[in-house]
Amino acid sequence: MTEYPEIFSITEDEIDLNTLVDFITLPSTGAAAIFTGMVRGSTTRHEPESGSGRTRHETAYLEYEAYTPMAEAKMKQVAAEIRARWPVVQGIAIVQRIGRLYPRTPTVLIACTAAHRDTGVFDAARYGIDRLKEIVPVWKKEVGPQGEVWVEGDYLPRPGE
Amino acid sequence: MTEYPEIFSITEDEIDLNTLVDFITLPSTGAAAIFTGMVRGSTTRHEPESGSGRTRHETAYLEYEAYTPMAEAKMKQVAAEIRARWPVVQGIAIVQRIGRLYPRTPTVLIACTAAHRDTGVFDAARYGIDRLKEIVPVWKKEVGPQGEVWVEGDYLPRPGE
Amino acid sequence: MNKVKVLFFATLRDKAGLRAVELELPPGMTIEQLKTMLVEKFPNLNGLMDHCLASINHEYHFDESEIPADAEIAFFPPVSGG
Amino acid sequence: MNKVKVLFFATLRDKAGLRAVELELPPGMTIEQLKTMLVEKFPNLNGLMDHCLASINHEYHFDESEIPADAEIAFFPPVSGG
Repeated sequence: MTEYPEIFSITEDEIDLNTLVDFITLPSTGAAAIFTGMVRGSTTRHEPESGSGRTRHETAYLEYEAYTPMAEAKMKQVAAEIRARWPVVQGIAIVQRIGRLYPRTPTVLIACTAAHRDTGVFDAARYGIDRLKEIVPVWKKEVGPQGEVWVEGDYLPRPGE
Repeated sequence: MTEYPEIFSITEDEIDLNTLVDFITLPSTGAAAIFTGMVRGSTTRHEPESGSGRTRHETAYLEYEAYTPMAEAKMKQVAAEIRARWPVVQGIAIVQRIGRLYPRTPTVLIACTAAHRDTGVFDAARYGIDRLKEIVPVWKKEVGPQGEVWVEGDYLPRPGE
Repeated sequence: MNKVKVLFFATLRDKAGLRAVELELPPGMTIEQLKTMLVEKFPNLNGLMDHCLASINHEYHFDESEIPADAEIAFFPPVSGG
Repeated sequence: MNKVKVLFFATLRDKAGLRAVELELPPGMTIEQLKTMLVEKFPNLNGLMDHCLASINHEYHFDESEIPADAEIAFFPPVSGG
């Protein structure tokens, strides 16, 4: 049984997609599905009560913080859940950038590799980002023209998660 | 209507994920789904007639060639098909690297951006790589211990494709 | 008595002005009892502890969990990373 | 007569030893007629033209398509990129 490459990281540094994908590429890898999330500087919200039906929401930057040792432990758990569901996944990278992050900046990456693209590798990456946003202890405060406000999560982990 | 960023490229240069994803990131972008394909150096094939049920197939390198102007035109068509199916997609990057490419090297990239990850952006990237492998005129010759052999495609485009 | 470390994150830390405290707890104390004790000791936490999440040694835990010796406990709102 | 350029890729170019030819074709000639003409002119193409794909000016075309003046035509096997 080969040990598959994994990287879990909470970092203040730029997320380097080239290096991360290379790290999880084996000689038998043929496909990588990668998700990155960015800071949105402007968000159009549908608000039926407003005249135009849309309002524009501006973000100057986000301030991310993490409970680092627990976040890394929960990233490992997300990877274990991915492997349980998609055993063909080879490498897994999960990275959350923290600190002050401006619009257009990648804040998070999930990447999964496999021999072929038709193995569920896309679903694996999608599952990874969904779970990260549920159980990995990271929080963000939004700073914009309207002041500072913590972004509220809504997922409540159950025992064993 | 904003003009959304698009990049279509047949190139002999390394595929730079950081630069490509940055190029298709708008101030309103919150998510990027990215697929990359790599040269597989070793492939395990299930062959029921062999004793072990598996044989190992080794590739020294792949030699890619493209009909470049038509390939770029067909990449544009793939992007138009993506936009017709997932109108929320913002930026699209489609890159095929050609020339002599060794195992572990990324050969192809499809990336799509959107405001949010639950917009079909993963499906859009998946669709993009599937279509590229059907209609974009690129071919590869595999070189390994057993000699040289052109990899056979099997998709036959219909009129209008 | 069990020595433990308690950490606060995000809104909890901001509003309570409390980043971390080291405490000595009677053996067998539960998360629920610790919350009550914290609100008594640090009145700024009043109202914040009811709906927060808790962890013991980097795993999610709930009101009935007992706190072991040398535990690292954290209280925080639902996560909002990504 | 229509001046056209014909390109060959992948197996077709390798096996026929032919990368590109410039030809003068009678107006109204179809892809099917061009294939026949090419096999007559370049016997090495014999057996290769039956199952290949064809394009005119970077769009896929089929046996019945007529070839316009100044066309760029290409013949190649099903694609295998990615």
